[in-house]
Amino acid sequence: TNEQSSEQAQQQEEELKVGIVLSSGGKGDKSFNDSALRGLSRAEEEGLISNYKYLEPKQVSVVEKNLRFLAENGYDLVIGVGFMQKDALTKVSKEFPDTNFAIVDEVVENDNVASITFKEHHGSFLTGAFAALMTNRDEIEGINEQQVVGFLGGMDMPLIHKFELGYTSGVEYINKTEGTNVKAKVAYAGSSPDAFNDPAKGKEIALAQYNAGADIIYHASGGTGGGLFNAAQKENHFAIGVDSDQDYIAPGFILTTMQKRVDNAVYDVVQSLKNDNFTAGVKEYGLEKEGIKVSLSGLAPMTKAALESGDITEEQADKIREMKEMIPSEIKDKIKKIRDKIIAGEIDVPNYLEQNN
Amino acid sequence: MEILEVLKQIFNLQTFSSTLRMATPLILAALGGIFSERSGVINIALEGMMLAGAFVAVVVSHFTASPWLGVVGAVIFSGLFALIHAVVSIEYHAKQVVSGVALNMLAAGGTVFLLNILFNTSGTSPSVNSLSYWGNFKPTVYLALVAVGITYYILFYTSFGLRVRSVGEHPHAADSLGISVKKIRYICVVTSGMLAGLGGAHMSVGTLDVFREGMTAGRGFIALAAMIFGKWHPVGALGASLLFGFFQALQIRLQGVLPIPGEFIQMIPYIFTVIALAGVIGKATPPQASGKPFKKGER
Amino acid sequence: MFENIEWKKIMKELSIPLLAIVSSFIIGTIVLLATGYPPVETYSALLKGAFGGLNNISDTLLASTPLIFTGLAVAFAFRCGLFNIGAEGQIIVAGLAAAWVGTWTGLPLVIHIPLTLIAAALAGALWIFIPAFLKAKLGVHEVITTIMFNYIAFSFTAYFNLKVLAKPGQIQTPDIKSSAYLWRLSNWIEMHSYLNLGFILALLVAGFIYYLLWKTTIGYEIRAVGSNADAAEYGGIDSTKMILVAMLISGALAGLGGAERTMGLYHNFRNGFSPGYGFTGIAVALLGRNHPVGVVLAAILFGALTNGRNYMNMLAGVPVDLVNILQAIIILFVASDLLFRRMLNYKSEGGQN
Amino acid sequence: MDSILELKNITKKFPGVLANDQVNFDLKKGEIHALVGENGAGKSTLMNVLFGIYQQEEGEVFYKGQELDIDGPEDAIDLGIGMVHQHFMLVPTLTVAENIILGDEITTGLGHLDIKQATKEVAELSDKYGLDVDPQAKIKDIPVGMEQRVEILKALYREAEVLILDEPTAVLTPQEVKELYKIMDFLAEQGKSIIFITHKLQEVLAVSDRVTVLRDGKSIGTVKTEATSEPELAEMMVGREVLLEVDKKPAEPGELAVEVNNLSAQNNRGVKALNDVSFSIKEGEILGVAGVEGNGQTELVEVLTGLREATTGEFELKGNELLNHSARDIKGSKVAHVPEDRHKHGLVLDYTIEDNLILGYHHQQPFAQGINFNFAELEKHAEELISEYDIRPRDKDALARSLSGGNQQKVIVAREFAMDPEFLIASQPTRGVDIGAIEFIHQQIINQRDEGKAVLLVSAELSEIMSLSDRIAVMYEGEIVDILEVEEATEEKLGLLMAGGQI
Ligand SMILES: Nc1ncnc2c1ncn2[C@@H]1O[C@H](COP(=O)(O)OP(=O)(O)OP(=O)(O)O)[C@@H](O)[C@H]1O
Ligand SMILES: Nc1ncnc2c1ncn2[C@@H]1O[C@H](COP(=O)(O)OP(=O)(O)OP(=O)(O)O)[C@@H](O)[C@H]1O
Ligand SMILES: [Mg+2]
Ligand SMILES: [Mg+2]
Repeated sequence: TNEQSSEQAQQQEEELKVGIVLSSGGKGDKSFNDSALRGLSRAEEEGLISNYKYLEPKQVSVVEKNLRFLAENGYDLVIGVGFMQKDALTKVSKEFPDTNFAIVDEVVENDNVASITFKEHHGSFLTGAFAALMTNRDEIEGINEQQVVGFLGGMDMPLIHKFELGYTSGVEYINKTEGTNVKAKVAYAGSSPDAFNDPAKGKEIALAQYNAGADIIYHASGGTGGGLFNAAQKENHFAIGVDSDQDYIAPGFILTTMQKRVDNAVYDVVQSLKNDNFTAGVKEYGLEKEGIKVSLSGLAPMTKAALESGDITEEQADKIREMKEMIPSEIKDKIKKIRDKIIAGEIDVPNYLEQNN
Repeated sequence: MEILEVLKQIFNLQTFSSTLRMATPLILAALGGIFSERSGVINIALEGMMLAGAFVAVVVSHFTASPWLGVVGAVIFSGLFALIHAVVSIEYHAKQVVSGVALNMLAAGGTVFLLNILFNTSGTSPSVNSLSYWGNFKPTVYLALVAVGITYYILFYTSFGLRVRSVGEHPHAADSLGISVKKIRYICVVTSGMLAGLGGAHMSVGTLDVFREGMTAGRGFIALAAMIFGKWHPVGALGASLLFGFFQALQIRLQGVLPIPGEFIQMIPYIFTVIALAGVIGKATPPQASGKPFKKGER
Repeated sequence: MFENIEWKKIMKELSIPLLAIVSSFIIGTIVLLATGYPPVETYSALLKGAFGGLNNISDTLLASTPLIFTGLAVAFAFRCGLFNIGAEGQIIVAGLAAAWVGTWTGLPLVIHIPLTLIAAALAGALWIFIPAFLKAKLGVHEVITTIMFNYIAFSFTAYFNLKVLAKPGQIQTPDIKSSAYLWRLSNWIEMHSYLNLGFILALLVAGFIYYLLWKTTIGYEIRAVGSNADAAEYGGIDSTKMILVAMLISGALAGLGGAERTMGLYHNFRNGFSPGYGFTGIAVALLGRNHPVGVVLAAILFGALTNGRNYMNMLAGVPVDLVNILQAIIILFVASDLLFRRMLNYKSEGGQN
Repeated sequence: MDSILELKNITKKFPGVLANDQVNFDLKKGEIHALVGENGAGKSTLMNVLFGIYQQEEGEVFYKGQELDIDGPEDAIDLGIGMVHQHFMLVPTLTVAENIILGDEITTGLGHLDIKQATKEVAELSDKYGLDVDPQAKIKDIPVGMEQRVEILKALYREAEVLILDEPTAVLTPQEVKELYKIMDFLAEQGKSIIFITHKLQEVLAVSDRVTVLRDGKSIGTVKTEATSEPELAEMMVGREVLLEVDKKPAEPGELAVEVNNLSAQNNRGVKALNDVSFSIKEGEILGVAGVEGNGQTELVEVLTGLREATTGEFELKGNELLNHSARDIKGSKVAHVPEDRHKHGLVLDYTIEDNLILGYHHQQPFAQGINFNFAELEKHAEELISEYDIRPRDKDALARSLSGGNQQKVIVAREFAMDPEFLIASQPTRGVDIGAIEFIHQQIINQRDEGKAVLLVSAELSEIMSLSDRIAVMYEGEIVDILEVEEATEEKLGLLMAGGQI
């Protein structure tokens, strides 16, 4: 029996248990919950962990309970997704000093917590610059003569303004450097949490912006964005996705996605734990090392996954490839340069949240 | 400048089409509400019935690849869903508002639960085939307009309509003439569910191609408001739905133009309804028997 | 003898809600089996989450607290023949008011706590004032107006929270001062639960409502108006006034629920402040047969379900929405009490509900 | 001999009540058959069994010699049975024609309503039977008398051969009642058979061929009208001898108690319903108000009791101005009020007898201290009144809803009289109440007068007015057209005044 228990102990040592508490969108949000889960799946597939458990609190008040449940039940790493979990994770991580925690999109300053944040404003800036450059190329099918782009926000709240400000600053940057006069239309779906779940309204907003001359619309609106993609198809214009790669949702109409690679970040944390070099503190992901990515060629990860699982056909994948190829290479170059400048700190990208603190 | 922009947005074909599109689910659900309430059954479960319809349309479209079958499925299923309301409030004399609240909860919980079971996700369903355009609009938009005409005709020019109105105003009178109050109410409540379900299908496989948790976002309640604002008359409800749709269309277009926060513009339909009820547009009198269970032999 | 009769009556009152609950669990079991979840495990997880240990029991009571308030709000209005569907709006507006007044500085706790409670109650009352006024003066149906005011409240609180009270960049109001805290049990006992004095307050308020309804002339008048407004008018009761009074009290009761959330649980006002406490309150009132004692029991049941469903999710992997379905079914069964009355061969509905 | 309809041994139970107990009833072709009995005797129940609304537990229905099973109103209608209910069954928002064809609509194609044809047919039918109605008028706009004719037309439209009229005269003027008699006679001549339910024995004698009396759910007997009399019928109904005449001493009026001058008020629709009404009542005097319902009596009583605002006028009780004071103030000034509609106004049906016995006085000493009730006092009060006024059941905790009409009325009378009023307003105090209870209530009113109270008695029942009042005011279209001493009042004179004529 001694042998057995030591075997078990060994197994336990080898096989990490990871638990994750999702944000309110839940599994299947085609956004950062899914992205986070994809990171864990990858870790599982690669044998870093034996399995993982995810919990879906429907109310913020349940988050704490969920986190504690995972910590109590011997999970080695407990991940909280979303800024709403800050208070709960702060509390629970103090209660369980021997458990490792990670939080996505917020900072918790505890010795056992890794805080994963993203420079969404940088990605949004790049997206804005890209849209502003593209909207002038009316030789491309789907691009019109007007110099107008759009932004669709979900709920009218500070976090989403961070995306908006990054985006509009990117547009301004192009206007300044290229001498263009691109205007950005901005609209929000509403002021209650419903605003992240109202694709019908999202579609109307998108149609209104397309009708007003926009040909590229970027969104940060959760499920509401589904309506944008629909509108893009109808009007034969373009959309830009957010968070988790959304290119595959409406093949050929979503120019790109401002990807927050939560999957990579989550994977990184798991790996560090596996390699015994888990460190607490802030890990801020930006355009460098592709923590944030705006991919302008080839297939992005979710698209690849969708192709593998048969959710999209090979033809549809070709459409996406064609669309990416049609992006003029000089624009790709410019975007690359801007990206480098942002990374180098040569461009000062305003952060709505910091500005307003 | 601002005024000019506002006027430009008001007198604009795009705004008009947008109004019509956004009014469509409201019109359909409001017509449903009219059937139900004209027969004497309050239906605050329009929201839930729409949601159920939206969900079923996507499920059927997913498994059959036919959005039209989805629409049919939504109509049938929402009718069955409404049957719960009918049984509970007609057969068992439940407080109709309570039954309505329960159905709304059931629809909200049930759709997400089934989303989990069927598609293993809790937020958005997979994309499905959606209805194709007929000209500028989805077919459901025309259906809604036709439904207004049909409802109007049925209510005011057919013997069935006469019975519906009598059952909603004075069920005992109808009963004393051998009209089955229960039967009429069952038919009307189920019809109400079918219309609301069509409204939901319009959203999920008409306007869009997915189901999203809670995607009706309160439209069932706005439809209720439209029904009252339109004084329980199909044409009135059409007008009210268009008005509310217009405000939404305008609100979208005037964001950032007017110095009024969006939150306040969003309140407009609700405030209008309260004003309407306060009698500014003339008294809005519901059918006399609405909300009252019919008990045979009782006066 | 006397006690015997009372017991019989109580058993009769209880039998229908109990049957409704049992029936809905049977349906729940069918759903579980159909969808491939193990019923025994699921229900034992539910039970464990609801009542397993001091922490969970406290959490159940914590979850029931706002439901007691909204349930009382709905039941009280009901007794006056009114349907307050607007408790949802009232509770959030009140929560916001408490979050605002709670941040006032320099007040001693003996003033700050009552002041904040009063502010919330007033806010709740204010939010029902227009529906109440329209009902009392013009006979405008309160169901629709209170629903409309819910939606107005959603936009209104979003505006004041995000654009007026919250610090820029934040999505919640600043925390209230500790002088406005409703003390938590965890101040004295080592525990995780945030159960706070708000629960005791809820019980006291329930007792007060009982007294008001059945031991005072005000209650007599309110119930008379609810039962037969014309007769009340004839009896010199100013039904306009009583409708106003009943609705304002109803709004204030819901408002106190908002105060508990802000002062006891969150310490601020935030997005998603109420996950439908007002709507669940309707069910609680109905299940509690519009009686304060019934309301407290029903609220605890719903609190237990809310709390237990998370364990169901954590331990058995069952989606929490199943419990929402169960709750809806319970309501449907309770509302159809005639079904059980026929089964049990009771005479027609007793009393007014 | 040629019975068209026979009910044999009908038994119908309700929980705890044997509403019909082996009842026999037969109806001959072309006869007018009166059905009488106290409240709760089972008349409506019997008719509802016949009309298919209730199913009997025992007994058979024979129609034209055939045994039938009537499952619902539709069966009864098909057979040619028509019923005019005690409370009219008309949809106010629909037109006369729509109400008449409802359930048996004239349609073309797929249910398309042929309103034109319907209107025509209704007009023809109305002409044929001399029932002057306007097919296109909405029910809510027509007078009660016409509503009644619409109800009759409804039955005739369905080719009814048997017509059940449940208390059809309660809401009619004497003139309209005479009209109705004529219509009934005419219909009987045409071969229709009529069952006529009423509480008024003069009506029975005036119009019926035979009478069946029910008591406690049993049929007591059927007699030929010409061979019976009021006292005999009354005794059959109640089971003992009944005092039909009120035992009344001459009035001894004292000082002026109530003075009303130039009172005007509007009705619910905002139309002037009370126009410059003036009268006065002395202590120990009963002023009767006669008039067809809807001529302002309701509004008058409501103004005097604080339930309606007067636009102009004065109302003094012993020198205190009370006009437009609140209902509570007026009650507090010792004005008692027996309302015309006891279900609507007099009682909270879901309250117990005890709670109903303090309605309107509940906030006063000794019942309440501040806002707190004194429950011992409430109990004492209830027990005293229950025994004094013989309210049944003798259970203060019984719900008012469970009482019979007569006992409900007793609760109201007990409450109002017990508070020792100075001015007593009694409106239709015996409507729909059985003979036994009428006797009791009449005696109580006389007693109040003899104790020196001023009494205002409003009644649509001329016999009641004439037997109780000391003076009689007649109201017509919101005005008091004349005030007569009781000695000079005759039924003819009053009838003429009530119809707007002049003496
Ligand atoms: N729906 C019912 N449920 C229970 N009991 C009833 C019901 N209807 C009538 N009863 C009982 O049946 C008895 C007969 O009632 P019914 O209405 O037939 O009397 P009625 O002779 O028509 O009296 P009225 O002259 O007051 O109209 C009553 O005493 C009552 O207790
Ligand atoms: N649902 C019921 N349950 C029990 N008893 C009832 C019910 N409905 C009626 N009754 C009884 O039936 C009897 C007659 O009732 P009804 O309402 O016809 O009174 P009524 O004297 O005819 O009054 P009115 O003359 O004003 O119509 C009463 O004894 C009443 O208590
Ligand atoms: Mg362009
Ligand atoms: Mg009767």
